[in-house]
Amino acid sequence: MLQRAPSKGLSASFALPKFSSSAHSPPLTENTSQTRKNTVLALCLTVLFVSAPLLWLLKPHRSFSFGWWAALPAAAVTLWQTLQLIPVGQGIFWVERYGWAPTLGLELALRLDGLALFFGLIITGVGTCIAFYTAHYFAGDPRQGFFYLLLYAFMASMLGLVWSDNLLALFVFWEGTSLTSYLLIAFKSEYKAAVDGARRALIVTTAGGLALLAGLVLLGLEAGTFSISGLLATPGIATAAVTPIALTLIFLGAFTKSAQFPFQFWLPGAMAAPTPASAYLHSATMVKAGIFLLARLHPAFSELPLWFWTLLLTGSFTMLLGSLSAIRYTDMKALLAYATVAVLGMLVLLLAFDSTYAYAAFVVTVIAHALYKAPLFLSAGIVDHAMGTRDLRKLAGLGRSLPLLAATVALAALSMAGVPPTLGYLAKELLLESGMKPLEQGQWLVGSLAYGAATLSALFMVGAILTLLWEAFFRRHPEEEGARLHHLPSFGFVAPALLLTLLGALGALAVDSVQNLLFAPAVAALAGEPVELHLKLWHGFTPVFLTSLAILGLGTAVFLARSPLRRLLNSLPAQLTSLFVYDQLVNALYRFAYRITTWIQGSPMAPQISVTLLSAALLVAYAFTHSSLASLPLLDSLEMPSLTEWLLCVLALFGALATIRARSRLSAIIALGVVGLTVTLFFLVFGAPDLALTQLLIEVLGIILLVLVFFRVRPDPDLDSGQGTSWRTISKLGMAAAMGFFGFAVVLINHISQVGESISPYFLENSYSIGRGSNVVNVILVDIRGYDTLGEITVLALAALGGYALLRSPQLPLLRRRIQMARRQNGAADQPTPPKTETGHD
Amino acid sequence: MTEIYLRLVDRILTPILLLIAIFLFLRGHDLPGGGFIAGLVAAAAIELTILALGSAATRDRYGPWLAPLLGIGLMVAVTAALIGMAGGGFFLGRWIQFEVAGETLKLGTPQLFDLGVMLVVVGMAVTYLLRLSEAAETPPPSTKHRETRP
Amino acid sequence: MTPHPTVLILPVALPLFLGAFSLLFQSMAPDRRVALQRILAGLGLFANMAVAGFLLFWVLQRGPQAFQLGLWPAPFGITVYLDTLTALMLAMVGLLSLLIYPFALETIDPERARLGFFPMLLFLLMGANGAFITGDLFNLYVFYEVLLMASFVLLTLGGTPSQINGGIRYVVLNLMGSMMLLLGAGITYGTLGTLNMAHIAVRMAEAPYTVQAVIAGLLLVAFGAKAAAFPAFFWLPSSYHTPHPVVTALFSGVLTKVGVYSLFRVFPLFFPTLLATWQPLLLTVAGLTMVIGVLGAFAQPTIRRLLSFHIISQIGYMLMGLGVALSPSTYGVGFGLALAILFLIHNQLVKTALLLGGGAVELEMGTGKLSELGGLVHSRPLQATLFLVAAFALAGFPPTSGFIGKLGLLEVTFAAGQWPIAAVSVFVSLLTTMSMIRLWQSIFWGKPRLSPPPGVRAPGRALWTTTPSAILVALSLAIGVAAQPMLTLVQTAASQAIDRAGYVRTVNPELTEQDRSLPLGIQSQRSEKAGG
Amino acid sequence: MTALMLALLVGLLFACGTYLVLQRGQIKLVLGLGLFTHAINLALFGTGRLTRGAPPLVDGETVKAAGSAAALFARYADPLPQALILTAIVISFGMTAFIVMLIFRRDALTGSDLLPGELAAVVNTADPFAKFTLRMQLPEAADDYDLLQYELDEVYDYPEREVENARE
Repeated sequence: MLQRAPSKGLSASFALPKFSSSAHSPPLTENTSQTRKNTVLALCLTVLFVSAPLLWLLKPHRSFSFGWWAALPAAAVTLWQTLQLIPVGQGIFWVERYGWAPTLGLELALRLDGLALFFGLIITGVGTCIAFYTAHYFAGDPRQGFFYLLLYAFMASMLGLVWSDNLLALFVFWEGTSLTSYLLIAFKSEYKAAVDGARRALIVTTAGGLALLAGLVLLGLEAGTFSISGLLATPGIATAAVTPIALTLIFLGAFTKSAQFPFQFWLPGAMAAPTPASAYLHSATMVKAGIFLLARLHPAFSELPLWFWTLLLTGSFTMLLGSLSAIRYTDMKALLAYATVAVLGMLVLLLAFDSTYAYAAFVVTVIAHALYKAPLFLSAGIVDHAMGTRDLRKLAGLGRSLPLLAATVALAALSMAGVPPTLGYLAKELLLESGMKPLEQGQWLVGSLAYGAATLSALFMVGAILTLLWEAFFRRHPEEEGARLHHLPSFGFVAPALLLTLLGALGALAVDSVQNLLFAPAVAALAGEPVELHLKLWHGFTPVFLTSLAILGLGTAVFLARSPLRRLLNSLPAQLTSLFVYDQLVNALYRFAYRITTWIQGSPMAPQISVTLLSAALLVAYAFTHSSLASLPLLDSLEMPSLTEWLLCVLALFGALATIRARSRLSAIIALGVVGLTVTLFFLVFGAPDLALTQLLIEVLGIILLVLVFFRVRPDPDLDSGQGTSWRTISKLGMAAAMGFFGFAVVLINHISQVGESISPYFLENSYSIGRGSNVVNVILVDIRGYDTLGEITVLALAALGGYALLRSPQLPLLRRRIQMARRQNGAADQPTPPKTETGHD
Repeated sequence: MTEIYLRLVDRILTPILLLIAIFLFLRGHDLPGGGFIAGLVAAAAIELTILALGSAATRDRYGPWLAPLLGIGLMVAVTAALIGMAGGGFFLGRWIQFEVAGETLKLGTPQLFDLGVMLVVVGMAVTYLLRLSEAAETPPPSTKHRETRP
Repeated sequence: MTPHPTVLILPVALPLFLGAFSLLFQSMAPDRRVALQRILAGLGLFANMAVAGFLLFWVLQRGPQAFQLGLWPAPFGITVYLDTLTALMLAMVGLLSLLIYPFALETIDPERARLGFFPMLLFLLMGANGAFITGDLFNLYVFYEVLLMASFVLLTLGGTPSQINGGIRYVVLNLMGSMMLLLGAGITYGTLGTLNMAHIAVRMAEAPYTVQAVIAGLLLVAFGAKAAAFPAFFWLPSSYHTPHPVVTALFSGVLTKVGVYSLFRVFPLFFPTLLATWQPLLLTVAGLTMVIGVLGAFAQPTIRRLLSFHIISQIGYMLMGLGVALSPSTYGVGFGLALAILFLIHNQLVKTALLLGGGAVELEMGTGKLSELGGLVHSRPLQATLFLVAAFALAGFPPTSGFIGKLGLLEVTFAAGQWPIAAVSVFVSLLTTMSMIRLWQSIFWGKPRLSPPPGVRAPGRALWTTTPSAILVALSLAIGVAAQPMLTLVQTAASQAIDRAGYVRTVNPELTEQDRSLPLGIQSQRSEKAGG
Repeated sequence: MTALMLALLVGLLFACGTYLVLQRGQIKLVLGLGLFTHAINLALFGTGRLTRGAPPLVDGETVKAAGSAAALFARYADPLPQALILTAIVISFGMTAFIVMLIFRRDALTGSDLLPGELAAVVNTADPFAKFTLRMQLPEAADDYDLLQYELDEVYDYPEREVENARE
């Protein structure tokens, strides 16, 4: 299985497997590890899902201390999960299964293993703080309840995502997070920026989601199961022929969701969401979904070169791009968003590797990021709330007016910059360590790529966060006209951010006690076998530590050189951004759709008729290519036509041609009548007097009708004269020829082959005895197939009603009067104001 | 001049045509004819009246009958079909036979159905003819841009 | 207690009777006539729903049923046939028309009511029901015409210029379709000597390929044109946005679906081998229908135009299901058809809900132009929510019926090895999402751009008009959440639809023998029964 | 051979009908549909066996005399296609009448008699995409323009701007 050389044991080493049975078989399947079956996982999800509408119905904006209540469900679930740390660490997992659509392989299977628990704790833990914060952020706003609805629905979807043990259920929750985040981003739906950002986020994530769905279905079909644990245990799934395609599709899903290059462009736009939502979505949850999925699938596919190189290259490039872009933005949230992109790239990069360093680095980075990024976002929201803006150019000296907030941000920034002894430092150490690993093993290309990217990106992150910290909190004067302080935030407003920051900053100090409780189970899930970690904050002056120091130093240099850097980055052409490419693509799609629709739907009726007729003609022609012409035995079933019949035929033809050639309407109508008459005679000759009579009478009535109408309807203007007539005529003639063949073939087919005899003799035999009439046709019409006739007279009655309605509909003058009246009433509303482009900030 | 001529035709031909229609209807079950044909002939008879007397006079003559004719026809047809349900089948023929002047006459639901057909056909044809004639008798709303091309 | 099989004819006879009855009062004062017609239509729709519900229940209990009209024995008289697929369609159409009724009561203008809107509803229902339950090919044509004629009248009722222009195109292009159907029925009689569908199924198996292909081709064009499938869809987008919104909503749930139903009915029954050999053709048609429809929707400026194009696009998914209907896969034969049926039902629910919601907006704001609408979410939260859920259901998001349909079709096409069409369907799904987002955002988000014209009743907020949408959306969610019962149901329907032997046996057991000779041995029980 | 003749005739009627239907002008459309109807009726007629001159009028004695159904069928014309055609004739009459009425109504409304494609360009509701140049060619119809303009309001005049709107 996995190659794992015993490490020199600086920061991590392995313990022997705890369960002897799991040494050689994958321990994550239910066969080997203990499971507990209950409904408690479903209950937790239900609690969250039910809290969503409940909190909305409670009209929270009316009560002052709602934050406590709102945080309660999430806190309860967090507490329960915390209690599960020990059993899960011992390999005892909760497993639940509920049928949904088992035929399709879709079932609500939940499984709480180390990875799920780790992510679940972050989701609900950060969620608790966010829920508390929201009450302050939206204090008194009537839309607070709706926000809670969305927030809890999102939280539940996210939790379901990490808990689910079924690929399709995972996808369901995945889409749930997409939808709820769409609504969250566009929460302030009057603003164009919010709406646009939401749409872009949804489209990108849906595109990825659909690719993901296809990939998951392919994988599931190949493995014969949609259960994740089952899939991971399927032998040979990694080498199946379909796997590269499926994996590529899954990568698309994960990369769009987790904002990897080139799909990172939706993330900054999503910052139009209210701050609690941004903080939650982009620090701890939504963007981690893709990472989580990759981590989930890691044990099965990590050996594949496709997996390794895709993740390595995408991750390192995204990391560089994100950290480089972050410094460019003066909007606090945008800056943080790009820093998030960088961290996400880092996580993807880490998942490319197969070493315990990388796993530990992954786990620690996830939690460290959640614990410093969420407070940073929350603080940005507080600044926005207090100052009315979060643009760095307008801010300065907040450290004096908002000292507590400044301390919070500073602590979080230290963690983000990776200053010891924060969790961020630990994460960076581990990252560099796992980049160092390939170097030590002599894989120079991989090692230098990973190490270099990690170093560079860390350096720019330091520069970015120092910029934020300095410009907003500690410098004296803003660049532009400064914003004024509206009101001071209450302690409750800052408390959630402070709590998270403290956890993040000081968590590393307790790493010894935490690592095997919290990190090890998650690493075990990644590694596919139980692992014991020995993480340490300090391990001497290793190259990694020296690099860390260098990063801090160079990062400070970047911070000092931020202005020219910003100018440089801003001068890059916009065509290089993937947002531009995306916009161009969507524009091109719209243009293409517009053009093709114009072409299809804008055509006059004639081509549309042609297409319909031609498709039938082509199908018939196709059928005839499959028949051998030798098999025409029935053609001579009747002898030669008599002279009369030939004459009739010629007369009909003459009539038809006369209809075409007629110069006036009346003569055309009469020529059609001639055709009708010959048809009548035809019927008469071949023993159908009823038909002949009906045809004759209908013909007469029809002619009267046509004459009555076309006597009155104005003649056609001569539109045909002029351009391009010859081509049109040729195409019409071609169509006519095709349809001529069609008619000919359709009649002929009756005589090529007859399967079985007609049912008609029965009618001849029985119409008198049973139907009591000697006119067999009439008996068929009114008795044997009277049901047809019933339908037919209904058609006639409907035609009469329709014609009556058309003649009785309001006439033109009346319509015109009405339209004028409506116009007068509408007045101003008739001229819609052109849509203005709002630039919305929250 | 032509009008008097037409009136005369109307007086003579219309009743004859209507009689022919009834005749065609009655013999329809055994010989060529039947509800459709009879209905069409009757419609032709009424059209003759329209041509001769104009739509207003025709409406005066047949007016009260024409409006619900479609409904009546459909109802008759459906009823004839539904009567059959008594015997366990939609459209099941039920017959009454009696002797008149030595001839066996049979009346049955199929003929009732045929009557419905005839009424609907008359109703439909006359609705169109009458309405269109009415419209043709009034001048069109605007003749300004009527083109002269043949 | 087993009811007499005559009840099978009730879905046709009931609306027809009430419709005819409501035509009897043409000489009554218009207002009283309209009042009467409203009541009769309500009665008819309700009774029809009851009958359809009963039939569904019955067929689930007892399996497929057939009935010979007039007791003429099977290949000679007209058969009506009811299996689960038929009963489902009857129930769906009954439900949709019943739900549309209150909306129509609320919003239809007195003029259209006077011109016969309400009886026409009944006749449309009759036509659709007749097309569903018939077991006779020519009779299918007749009921297509009834349906078509009723739809012509409904489409042009009111006679505004746009209606007339759309109407002419609609009428002419649909006539081309029914012409093909008529020719198909004629050739079937000419070559196979019979019109009864069970009998055709028996004899078609012996027919040479050319005959099968010609008949199948004609029927494909005929039903395809009715279903608005790829090359014959032009009539739909040029007409669906013109009539009263209620009519559009009704049409979307009924008209194209009758075409799809006919394809589902006829192809597995008549041409099981062609379903395999023509699979590339069917899947190409399906793919093009999807793509063209959704691209068309991209370019549309008004609510109903956009939704009309989506109707086309969604038809493609159903055809895709038909294309893989008989493909062998791990899911078993016929599973593709089952999912296509599920998708059909889902589409009926969701599309009608969307068109009702959009129609209410249009009626209220006086325009359906997307560039003039906006910001309605605050004034109409309930309506907005319903529209949003329906829109996402159409785009196939969980936990709605759309997701189950999309997922199932994807699985079954992948399992059948039809990768290209699966990829196309996934791509179209993305485009659908984009288009639905655009629709939703332009109507409900952003700044309000237009205030409703004064004096207009707000149908969007009235209970009568939101309840139908709410019920439809709730049903869609219910199918999504309780998917397994629904899957079982459509699997039953599909397995009955592809069970040719069962069909023939139900219609007339004596037809099963491979008869080249006249089945005159089948003497009628009618001669004894009809003796009175 | 008669069958061949019939097939030929049907083919030619179809061809003429198609040519007419594809022409511009609504009278031609209606006439073309009329030719189609005839063609289809003849085609249906051709699906049965053609028998010269023996209408299917069969009473009890004839049945007895003939002995078997097959013998009857050999002597008399096939009644089933006749019944089908009768139904088809009547239905297509209803359809034609309705179309004619639509044309009548349109003429009454718009005062112009263009084909749908062109008329749509003027009234521009069935067809948002048709070219607008045609509107210029019909200055005589100006008095109906306020109605037409009303319909135009519903749809867009500036395709490019609509693309922008669509993007929004």
